[in-house]
Formats: sequence, structure tokens, C-alpha cells
Amino acid sequence: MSSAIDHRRLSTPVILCLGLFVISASVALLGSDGLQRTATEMLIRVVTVVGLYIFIGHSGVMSFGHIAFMGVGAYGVAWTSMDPSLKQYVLTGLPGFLKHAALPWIPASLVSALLAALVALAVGSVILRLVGIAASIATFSLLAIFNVVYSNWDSVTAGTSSIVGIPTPVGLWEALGFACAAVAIAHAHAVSRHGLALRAVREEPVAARSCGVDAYWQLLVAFVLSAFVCGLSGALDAQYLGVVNPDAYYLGRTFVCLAMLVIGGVSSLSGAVTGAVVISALIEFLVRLEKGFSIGSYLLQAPNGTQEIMVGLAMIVTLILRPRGLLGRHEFGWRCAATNTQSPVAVPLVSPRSA
Amino acid sequence: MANPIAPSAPGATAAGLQACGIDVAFAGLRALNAVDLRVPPATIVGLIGPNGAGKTTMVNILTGFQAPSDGEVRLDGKSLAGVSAVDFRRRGIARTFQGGRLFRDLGVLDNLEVTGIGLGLSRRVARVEASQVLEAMGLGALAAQQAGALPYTDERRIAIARAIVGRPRYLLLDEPAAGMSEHEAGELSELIARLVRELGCGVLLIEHNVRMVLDTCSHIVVLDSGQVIESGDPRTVSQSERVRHAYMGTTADVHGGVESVEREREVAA
Amino acid sequence: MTYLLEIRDLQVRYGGIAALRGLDLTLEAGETLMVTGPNGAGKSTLMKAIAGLVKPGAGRIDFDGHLVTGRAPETIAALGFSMVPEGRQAFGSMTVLENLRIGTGMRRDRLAVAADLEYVMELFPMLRDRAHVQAGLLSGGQQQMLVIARGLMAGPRLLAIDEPSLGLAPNVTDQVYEALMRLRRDRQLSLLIVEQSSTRAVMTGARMLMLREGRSVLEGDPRTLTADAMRQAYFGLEAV
Amino acid sequence: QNGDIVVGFANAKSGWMEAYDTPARRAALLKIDEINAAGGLLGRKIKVVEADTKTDRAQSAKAGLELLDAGADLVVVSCDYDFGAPAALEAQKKGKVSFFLCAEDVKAGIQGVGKNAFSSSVLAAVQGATMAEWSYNKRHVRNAFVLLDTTIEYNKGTCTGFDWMFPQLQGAAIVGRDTFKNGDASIAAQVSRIKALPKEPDAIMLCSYIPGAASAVRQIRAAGINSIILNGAAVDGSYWLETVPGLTNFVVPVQGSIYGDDPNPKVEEFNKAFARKYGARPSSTYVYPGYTLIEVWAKAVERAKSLDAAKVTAELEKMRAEPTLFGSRTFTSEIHHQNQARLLIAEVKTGKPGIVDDWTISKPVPLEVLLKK
Amino acid sequence: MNTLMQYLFDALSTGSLYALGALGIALIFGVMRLVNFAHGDFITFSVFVLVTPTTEAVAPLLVGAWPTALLVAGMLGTGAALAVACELLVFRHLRRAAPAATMVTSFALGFVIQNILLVMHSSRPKAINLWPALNLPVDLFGARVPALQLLTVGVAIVLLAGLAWMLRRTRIGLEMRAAAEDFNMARGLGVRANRVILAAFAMSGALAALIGLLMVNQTGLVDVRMGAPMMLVAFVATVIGGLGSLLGAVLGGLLIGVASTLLQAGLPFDARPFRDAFVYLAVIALLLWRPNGLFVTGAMRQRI
Ligand SMILES: Nc1ncnc2c1ncn2[C@@H]1O[C@H](COP(=O)(O)OP(=O)(O)OP(=O)(O)O)[C@@H](O)[C@H]1O
Ligand SMILES: Nc1ncnc2c1ncn2[C@@H]1O[C@H](COP(=O)(O)OP(=O)(O)OP(=O)(O)O)[C@@H](O)[C@H]1O
Ligand SMILES: [Mg+2]
Ligand SMILES: [Mg+2]
Repeated sequence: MSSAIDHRRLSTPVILCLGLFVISASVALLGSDGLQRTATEMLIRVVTVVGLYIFIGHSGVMSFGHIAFMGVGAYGVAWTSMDPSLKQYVLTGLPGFLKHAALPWIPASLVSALLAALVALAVGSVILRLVGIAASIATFSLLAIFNVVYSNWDSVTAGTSSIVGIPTPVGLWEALGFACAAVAIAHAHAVSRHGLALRAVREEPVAARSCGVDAYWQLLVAFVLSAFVCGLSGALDAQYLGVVNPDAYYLGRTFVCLAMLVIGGVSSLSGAVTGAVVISALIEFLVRLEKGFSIGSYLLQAPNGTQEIMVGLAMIVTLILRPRGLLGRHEFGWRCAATNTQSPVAVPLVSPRSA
Repeated sequence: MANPIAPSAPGATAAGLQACGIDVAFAGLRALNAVDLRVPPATIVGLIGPNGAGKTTMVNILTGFQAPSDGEVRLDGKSLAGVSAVDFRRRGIARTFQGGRLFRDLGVLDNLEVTGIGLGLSRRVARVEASQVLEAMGLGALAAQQAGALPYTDERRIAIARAIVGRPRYLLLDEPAAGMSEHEAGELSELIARLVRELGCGVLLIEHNVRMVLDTCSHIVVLDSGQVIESGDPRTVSQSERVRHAYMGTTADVHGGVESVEREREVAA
Repeated sequence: MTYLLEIRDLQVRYGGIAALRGLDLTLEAGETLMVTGPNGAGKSTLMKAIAGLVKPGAGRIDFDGHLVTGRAPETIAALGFSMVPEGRQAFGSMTVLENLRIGTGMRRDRLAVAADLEYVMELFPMLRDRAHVQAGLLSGGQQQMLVIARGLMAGPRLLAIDEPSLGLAPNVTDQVYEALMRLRRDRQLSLLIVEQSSTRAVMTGARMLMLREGRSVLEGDPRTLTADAMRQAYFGLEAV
Repeated sequence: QNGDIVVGFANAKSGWMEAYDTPARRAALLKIDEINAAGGLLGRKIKVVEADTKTDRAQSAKAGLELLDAGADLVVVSCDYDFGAPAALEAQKKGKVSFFLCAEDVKAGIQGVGKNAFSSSVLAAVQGATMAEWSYNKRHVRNAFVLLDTTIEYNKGTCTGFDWMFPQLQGAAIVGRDTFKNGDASIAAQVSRIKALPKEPDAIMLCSYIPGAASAVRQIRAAGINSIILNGAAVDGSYWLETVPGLTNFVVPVQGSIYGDDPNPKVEEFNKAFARKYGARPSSTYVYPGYTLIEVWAKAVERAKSLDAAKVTAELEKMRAEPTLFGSRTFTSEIHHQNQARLLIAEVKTGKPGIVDDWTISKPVPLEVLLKK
Repeated sequence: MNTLMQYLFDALSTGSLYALGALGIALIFGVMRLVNFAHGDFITFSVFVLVTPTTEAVAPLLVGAWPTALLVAGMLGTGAALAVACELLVFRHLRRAAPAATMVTSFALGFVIQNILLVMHSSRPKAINLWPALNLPVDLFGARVPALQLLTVGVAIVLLAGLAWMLRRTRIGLEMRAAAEDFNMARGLGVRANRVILAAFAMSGALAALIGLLMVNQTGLVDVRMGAPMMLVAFVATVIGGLGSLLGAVLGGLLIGVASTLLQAGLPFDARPFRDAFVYLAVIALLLWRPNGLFVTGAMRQRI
């Protein structure tokens, strides 16, 4: 483990992707059908949480709104990839070009993610003038608005009831691919000038200005990018489950994903991934515990409802023991020894500028 | 000789960073009152005055962090009214803060790099510049440290380093030597002198370490409760009764403290 | 004999960095000790350790006969220790007056508190003028005055000040020192002052303790110490 | 392929759906016991496997899979369309018959899942329509105020039915509408809107469910409005009546009576059997569809002499007014739901609920109405 | 005219209910910089002590059966006790943690509380008719208002005054704010910060219980999910009011309540389901207009 992201080193994303691959592969080889689905869900969650990380991790602004982008992505696929014959049934109000559209799943996913990014651009350009908790509330309002609109815009979203019949091409490997893509995007942003500048804004907004950093612009970049990734995760989610519903992209998921991020370590990409993986694993384990493990002849079983309670407690304990999350500010990677030699004070202050 | 910072008539283009007739009013308090001040290129101007005189406020005005209630800031005669703090920096007007204000969670090198990025450099170039400045200031050893863990005085050094990345044309230092020993303060003066020599950078130095100001500045402005009460070269200022009374008292820091030691003895006895 | 403050083999580390490596220090009631030393020497850490704000790795601190290592800060404060931290940490969101009142919670003698309030406002008239202003809006030096006053308002037996002159106009610094000397005389107030300028040490006629790299490298009456010895200690040039 | 027939239950055993799923599942299990006691189905015993959906859509799908892996021939999914559908879809994919425990949304069938998905309950729209026609004929209701809780689809369905039927009736008019959300801390504004009407409406059609419905009624009555309140079946049961002491003029359409006064004595026998097995009488009419679905499915299997989904579905779709313990059931190749059915009318009088009448709507609710076309 | 009055009263009462919720959040935030997402579940939990735990449909009264005075005391006590327990077992150990961590912890805590209630009481709402008298309408300026609404308004006003006085004028209030701003510094100055914060939690817990009491009289039911929505509205209210400012919180709560009631009354039918969307749009607009909320507190105002 080594501290702070270093842009000359790609080991972090590589390690993360390898890790995810190993998990997926072993599940694919050993796991049951159900376990594979769990792994797929986990990978989709990874995409979501990484999306959250891109914005929250660098800006330090708690966003409650990103699951709305996930929802936008999810409904996006419903609109673009669903069989037209079904659409005229449930989505009567769709504009013609969407009514007849039936894109293949990858284009559909990308288009939906772009849609989410566009929404983010529109919303972000307004609310990102706010800072801190005010911004958080603005994002929360965004989530609430999304939910209200998608729950009542019956002709286009089928209102509160689920849209079913979305093609479900997304399985373990597809999810893995996108998870790795998300990790790559996040890393690229983290080590880019935008990532660093935004971290500076998080630490000392005032000083950042005195360094010529334009907070609003940096926030917007991260916001749109993270919305894109979250939109992507929504698209995946919809095409994995085949069902979308406004409430599936509301408070419950928001809190779970935020918890995964914070518990992994807000300001660390490795943390985001770890959080998603660890908590998903924990949940699955407890679910199975509720179903009952048969150890030999002896059946070990927990009463229904314990899973939720245990997960909650586990989160609390983790945060008490590691307030900065499992990884804190650390990233997975091979430490390259930093060599700092005290140099004579004779060096000129500034080199001839490399134009 | 002509007073190098005498405010030039409005409209006239005088080289330098210039504040013209600045008024600042806070709820029921006149922090600055028709203050004129100019920092010419390649000179060190000192700004001293009692606590609450308005020095920091002046810096905020001169760096666009605060808009004056009246008056305007000019750069080489061009008005900077309505320009954001960010653009002030991009036009080469850098500052430090009274309290370090480092990016505590970032590494020292990253702290400097941020400036480079803010000025539009690519990350790679910014990093090179950053490490050069660090080396030049003899702080290379701190590069890998986390800014938040630095002792107070190192904090202040890094803050200066961060400000001078990308060779600003003007540098406004708000009490850079606070908490430094005479020795450390001495090193700092040298550094500032080098800035002027090597970058032709104009410096506004705010300090309560009077000796340092007298030694390094070619011109000194004295503020008291928002008004300029004295302005001239170190001699005139240090001799001005008004300044002594309003500000210096009988200070150890000015003259080796001998006489004040006597006073203290009496008090103690 | 018993000391007001007695520190033995005090060690403090922040994660990897050792800030104090076995420090010994004693202070008698009514005595003044000037702590100097290059930057990063561990002066502020020493203050924090006494106040109970950082937990020592080893060693013991006795204050007024009570073992206080590892005790809660409020308990230590209640024993009569008050600290003025480094670099103005006023409660920025509260008014000047509220800042001054905070420290007086442990004091029962309301009259004395009122008297002290008068006193500090005499000392720093600014405090009276801006009594109801939010402390965070004050200027740097004004805040420094405030925290010094706040420290006094706690009516301590031992007052520890980390760089009192920080950001203060020279004449104000004089006033502060005069006041401290007066208090030392009138109230037997013991002082532990971190101060960079050794001339101040000379002026106050206090014992001086110089730290470097977490150790005590020089101790004694500054008037008798040779400038040479001081320089050597300060820069760690071992005299050969 | 001999051995046991496997019926899988993918229901919520935790989370808030649990309260809705468990009673219906228990009724279903009761029926299965009866069948097994009577020698089983196609001469084979019925074995039950269960999986918890945890009131979560993704878990629901996994639960469905799990049951299919366990060789389920029939998959019984959660009461609510949203939480049942994912499991039902898995069954559909694997070409198995699935039944919703008590879904009353037309999508919980061909239109929303596939050709092998059914629900034996009575569509929400039918409940709404029944309220309209019955109150018009039996209570001379001529003008009604519609209060819709937009939280879930069921509510919208109920109001759809009412809105379809009521205006068709000679001289009947809807004089006002409003909406609220089940979680709203207060519906004062909605109540005031009713009070602002020139004259108190004959009836208020309340499309909601407990708890929202109960607190709405409480606030309506607290404001001194005494109109007859019409509802969907979702508010059946006496457990919440404490909320509005002395409640009266409150009508609910149900499939069978839990109050011991069902015209069909067999229903009361069932209630007793239920109480004997589970220690408490059914708490609402939503117990019954669980029983019915096993009943009709078993009949279909007997007739098809096979568990093959296609054959069973075909048999189910042949059912016209098929008598069951809780009224007759009809399935067609268009609709795997009851879009016209006899419902009992339960009325609460001074806090005491009881069956006062029964009613079958004069014409079935057309598909396009159900689909909100 | 009458209807207008009617709507005004409705708006006011809904508003004051939210205002009370906001008070609880604001109190803890003002004292801990902690946005306590468990607050909603404090409400639910303290309401549920009214009935005996059972998964059956009908739950016999527990505390609900006690004489009024005892009942109120019992509920407020439970609320306070729960909050104190949470502080002692959880939040106390997170003093140094970042706001994000404490926030996540708080909703994890809420999640746990809610699921414990689910296991104990099942998800079935439980009917309870506490003080029927409160639901009798009172005639006032040509409007008929349930007495409960008047009570709510009254309680809100009294509590606001009381708490504001407590924070501004009393020593404990002073110490609370000091502890909130710089925990260690405050201790260094002899403030028994932990006790102070404990007290604050006790108060907010009692406040939660009080809201629960009012809500249960409004709805006549106890339901596992009754607290959460209230908490969210309260959270928003606290922020638009100006974080840390009690008066702001109350005003924020009122605003939201009034806004949603009047929108409900004024919007055309087809737009009414979108009511909350409009409310939240208004929230965003308000924030853009006053980013630090209606009442800017010292915590928000800083100089360079
Ligand atoms: N935002 C503000 N609101 C109210 N008063 C302010 C504000 N900013 C500054 N002041 C007041 O303006 C005066 C000047 O403040 P300033 O910080 O410029 O003084 P200074 O010369 O820097 O003092 P010091 O040497 O102590 O730093 C002070 O009295 C301060 O209280
Ligand atoms: N919060 C911290 N985390 C990690 N290291 C720290 C922390 N605070 C201080 N240190 C380290 O402890 C050592 C002593 O720091 P300290 O602040 O006590 O020095 P000092 O003598 O007060 O310096 P100055 O004269 O600049 O105030 C320094 O090396 C510093 O890097
Ligand atoms: Mg200043
Ligand atoms: Mg220090």
C-alpha cells in the first residue's frame, strides 16, 4: 500500500482489475448460478461506487443525487433497447424515434450513460455553484425530483410500476468488462490535472483560488464524468435484472452505495472498489447464513432479518475502528521508493519555462 | 527622489500593482479608508501597522479575494475591477495567507503542483516546476511529506513555495515570518531578496518582525486603522514618532532589546 | 522538594515521526520557563502533551503533585493548567465575549471572573470594542490577543503560551510580556512560554530551555549562557 | 419422471413485504397439505421449497432461480407485481408456470411477465368498479370525490376501475379529485379541498392501503366529513380499526369474509383450520388468493395430466367461471386475471366490520382500460 | 375566505411538524457538526414503545396504556435513552472521524434500529388511538382545525424559544457550541465536552419522541417506516434554514410545510402528483439565492 495517487504508476488500476477478474473467474469456475448472479450484482455495484468516487472522493461533497443518474441510465436502456412491440404496450408516450428504436445492448448502454451525463451537465452547471452541505442538499433534491417525476410520468416511465421485458444480456463477464472500464476512467481522472485540482479545492477552497484553480469548472468535470459512470451502472443494472422501477434507484440504494464508498475509503479508488466488494460479499454471506449453512449434518441458520441488522452493525464497527475507511487514503500499488536528496540552495528558483 | 509608490493620477499608466483610493467597509467598521499603494516590479514594499489596521484586507483587495466598496486595483495601469481571484493569479499576482492554508491531505510536492495546474500547465510540466522550486528553496527533503503534518514554520515556507511556482510577477506575503526565529526569519529575507533578483518579482511584505521589514524593504507603508499614516524609506519610517507611538513602542526586535530589557527589569523588580 | 510541573522522560510520536524523545523538565511554582528551539523541535508537542491533547508514548507528567499523563484535558485544566495554543485557535463562530467566557466554567468565584474580564479588556481594549463581534472575523493579531486573554480568563496556576508574539504588533507584544510579568509577580502565576526570540528570554529574566529534535539540548539562565553555546545548541554543531 | 412434485415459493420473509406475503403463502400451504392428505396430485406428493426475496427485486430474481434449480414445477412469487415479477420472469424464461400470491395488477400476467404467469386474485380495477356500481345502486351515491394515493400501482388500478365505471352510471358524477402519498405526515390540504366542495360528496373513493389509508380516514373523519368511504380490498381487516374509533359508513370489497359471517360456511371452516394451524385467524382477505391459486393450478394439472407448462396453461385458459372456495375464476388467453368477479361487500358500522352484501360488476373491465391505453 | 384560513392553518400545522423535526436535526448538527440520519428512526423507535412487540396484526398497548403524564414521560425518556445510548456506544468513538464517516454511521445506525423494529413488530402497521380528544375540530376564524394542529404549532413555538434561549444564554449552550467547533480546544479549556454532547443527544432524542407522539396522534398508527420521510424533510429544512441555526431550522421546516400544503391546494390536478418535485425545485432555488441558508450562522461566515 502506498499513499496518495501517483500518476506515473498504473499499478493501482491494474491490481484492481486483476482482483476483480480473479474473483469473477473463481466464481465462474466454482460458483452456482445464484453465486454468479451475486458476483454480477457486485460488479455492477463496483461501477456505481466508482462513479460516486469520481465526484465525492475528490470534491469531498457528499452527493445524494448520483443514484438518480443511475436511474436515468437504467430507464435510458428501457427506452432504447426494449422490443418496440412491448414499448407500445407500456411506454405509450415515448417519442417516435425512441418507440421504434431497438439498439444493441452496448450502444444502448453508452447512449443511456451519455443521457445521464447530459442531465448532470444541465443540473451541475446550476447547483455546483453551491458548496459543502448546501450542494449535498441540492443533489438530494435532485434525487427526490427524479423519483417524483419518474414515478408519475406514466406514459414514458410506466409510473410507479416496473417496466419489464428489457433484454438481459449482462452477465458476469459483461459486468466485469464495464467494471474494469469504470476503474480505468476513474483512475485516469484521479491522476489527471482535474483530479488533483479538485482534491486541492476539497482541502482549501480559498487557497485553491489563490493557486488559480477554478473550483466550479473542476467540480463540473467530475460531476459529469461520475454521472456518466453511474448512468452506465444503471444501464447494466437494468440489463442484468430486466426490470426497472423508480424506487429501485432511490434512497435505499443511495445509502448502501454511499456506505460502500465511505467504508472502503472515500478518497481512494482502491477503497471504493474494496468497499463495494467487501460489503457485497458480507451481505451474500449473511443471506446464506439466513438460508442456513449445512456444516456436515449440522445446520447453522440465522433467523430472518438478522442479515440487515448484522450488515448495519458491521458498517458501524468498521467505521469506529477505521474512521477513514478500510483503506483510508491509500491505494493498492507497489511502492516505488521516493528519493529526495537535500540539494544546495544555489539552484535557480525557476527553470527556463519549458514552452 | 521621487516616491516610488506615490499613486499616479487616475488613468495614468504606472508599471506595477496599484491600489487606488481603496475603501472597504464592513458592518459598522471602516477597514480601509482611501488607501493608495503601489508595488512596482522588482521591488520589495513593506506594509506594517498595528493589529487590525487593515493589512490583510489590503492583500485581499490586491489579489481579488475581496471587492473594495470604493476605488480600484490596477495592473500596469489597467483596471482589474470585476476580475476573479483566480484570474488575478493567472495574471501573475500571487499571495500567501496569514495562516498557512496548505492542502493538508496532499503531499508537499502536490501542493506546489496545484499552482502549476491552476496556471494551465500539464501535470508533468507542473510537477517538474514544483520540484524545482522546492529544491531551490532547499525544501526538497519535505517533498514526500504530508502537508498536514508539517511544523508551523515549515508550513509557512511551503506556502511561499506554492505561491512562487510559475514565477508570479507580484507576490504578496502576509506575515511569512510569523513564528520564526530571528535566524529563520533571516533566511526568509534572503529568499525574498532572491525572488526579486531572479524573477524581477515585485513583493508586498507584511510583517510584524520590524527588523526584517527594515532590512529587506526599499520602501515601507504604515497603515493605522485603515489609513496610511506614514510612507517612505526604512529610515524615515523607523524615525517617525507617529509610527513608533502607534506601532513599535520600545521594541526589542528593532534595537537588540537592550533598553527594553532595562524596562522589563524594572517591571519585574 | 516538589515541583509545580515535573516531566520525566517524555516521549511522543505521531505515527512514524518521533516528536519528543525522552524530555525531562521541572518548573517551580511562580517560576517562568522559556522554551525555544528550531522549528520542528517539538515545542508545540510538549505543550499539547502537558495539556493532555496528545497521548505520550512513554514517560510521566506530574502537575501540582497529581500524575496527569493520559488524563482527560478537562481534568488537567481543572487542576489549574491553561494553554494558549499555537497559531490562533479562537472559536471563530462565537463572539469575542463568548470566547472569553468559555474557559471560566471551572471557576466558582464569579467576582474574580468579572475582575479578570475587566483586566483583559484593559490589557486589550480591542476586546471591549469588538466584544460582540464574531471572533472569526477579527484580524490575525486580534485573534491572537483573544486567545491569550482567553487563556488568562481560565485563572490558571500555570499558563502555557505557544509563541505569544505570533502575529502581534511589537508594541502589543511588549504589553503582553509586561502583563505576564505583572501577573507572575502579583499572582504567583507560573509561566511556560514557547518563544523564538532569545532576547525575550533575556528580558524576562527567565530560565531558558532549548529543544532540538525532541530533546533538551541546553538549559540555564540566558544571561549567563554564551551566545556561542546557544548557537551551537540551536544548530546542533557539537563543539569539538 | 416420478418422485415429488415441487412447488416453490419466492416470497418476502423479511422486509416490509413480509406482512403481505406470509399470510397468503400460509393459505397456499394449507391447500397443499389438503391435497397431499387426499393422496397428492397425479398420484404424487407435493413438496414445498421456499426462498426469501427480502423485499428486494434482485433477491427476488435470485430466489426464483434458486427454486428452479431445486426443480420447482410451479413458482409462487411475491404478492406485489414489482417484487414478484423478477422471480416470475425467471420462471417464464425456464418455461415454468408462475403464480403471483395476490397481485391485482394486470401486468402480473401475460402483459407484464409472459404467457405462463397468472394471478388468482381479483384485479384492483374490478374492486374499484365494484365499489362504483354497488354504491350507486345500493347507496344512491350520485357524486363522489376520488382521493388517490400515488405511492403504488395497486392504488392507481383501483381508481382506474372506479373512474371507468362510475361516470357510465346514469346521473353519477365525480365532483373532485386529489392525490396524496402514503407516507405524507398530514393530508390536511386534501381534506380541506373536500370540505371546500359546495356540498359534502355522497362518497369518497379512497384508493390507498394501510397505513396511509387509515390515517387518511382518521383525518377525514376528524375534519367532520361523514361521507361514505369506498375502498379497495387492501384496507380489509379489523386490526387497524382502533385508528378510527367508532368508524362507520366505510365499505370494502373482499373475496371472502374473515369475520366469520361468510355466506359460504366452507370459508369459515377454512378460517378455523387456518387458525388451528397458525394460531391466529386470517387478518385480511389477502390470505385467500393463496389458497385459490393452488386450487386452480392443481385442477389444471389434473386435467392436463402433466406438469408441462404449455399444457397446464392451456387448461387454466380453458377455465370459465371455475368454482373455487372463494368464488369462481376465469382465465383466458388474453387475461390471466379476474376482470369480472363476485366480491363480497364488507361494511364497517360503528367500528364493527361485517359482510352486508355481494356484487358482481355488470360488465368486465376491458383490457385497454386495465392497460390505461 | 374560510377555505383560505383553512389552508393557512393546514400549512401552519404541517409546517410546525416539520419544524419540530428540523429542530432535532439542527440541535445535533449545531453541537456536533453531525447530520444524524438515525433521527427518523429515533422517532419510530420511541413511538413503538407504545405497543407491545408482536408480529401479529393486533398489538396490545404497552406504554400507550399508561396515564397521560407517565406516557409522555415514558416516551420522551425512551427517545432520550436511545439517543444517549447511540452517543455512548457509537458517536463518542467517532469524534475524530470525518463528517462523511459519522453521517454514514448514523444511517447505518438508523438501518439497524429499523430492522430491529421489523423483527420485533413485523412490518404490519399497528393501530393505536391515543388521545381522541385531540382530533376533535375546533372552530377558529371561520376555519375548523383539529385541536392537534393547534397543539403542534404551540409546541413548536415553545420549544424553539426554549432551545434558542438554552443555546444562546446558558453556560451549557455556550459549551455545546464550543465543543462543536473545536472539541479538543474546548476540553483544553476545561469544558466537559463529552457530557455536554451527551446532554445534547438526550435533548434531541426527547425531541424525536415528542414528534413521534404528535405524529401518532395525527395518523393513529405506528409504522416502521413512519420516521424516515420526516427526517429527510427535516434535514432539508435544517440546511435551507441555515445549518446550526435553530430559528433557521424552524423557519425552514415551516417553509417546506407551507409550500407543499399550498402547492397541494393550488396545483392543477394533473400536476399535483409532482408536488414534491416543485417543492424541491424551490429548495434548490432558495439555496442558490442564499447558499448559506436563511440565517447565516457564524459556522458559515468566515473571512480570509
Ligand atoms: N469580514 C469581516 N467582517 C467584519 N470585520 C472584518 C472583516 N474582515 C476584517 N474585519 C475587520 O477589519 C479590520 C482589519 O482587519 P485586517 O485583518 O486587515 O487587519 P490586519 O492589519 O491584517 O491585522 P493583523 O496584523 O492582526 O493581521 C479588523 O478590525 C477586522 O476585525
Ligand atoms: N499532527 C501531526 N502529525 C504528524 N507529525 C506531526 C504532527 N504535528 C507535529 N508533527 C511533527 O512533530 C515534530 C514536532 O512538531 P512541533 O509542532 O512540536 O514542532 P515545533 O517545535 O512546535 O515547531 P515550530 O517552531 O515550527 O512550531 C515535527 O517534526 C512535526 O513534523
Ligand atoms: Mg493580517
Ligand atoms: Mg510550534
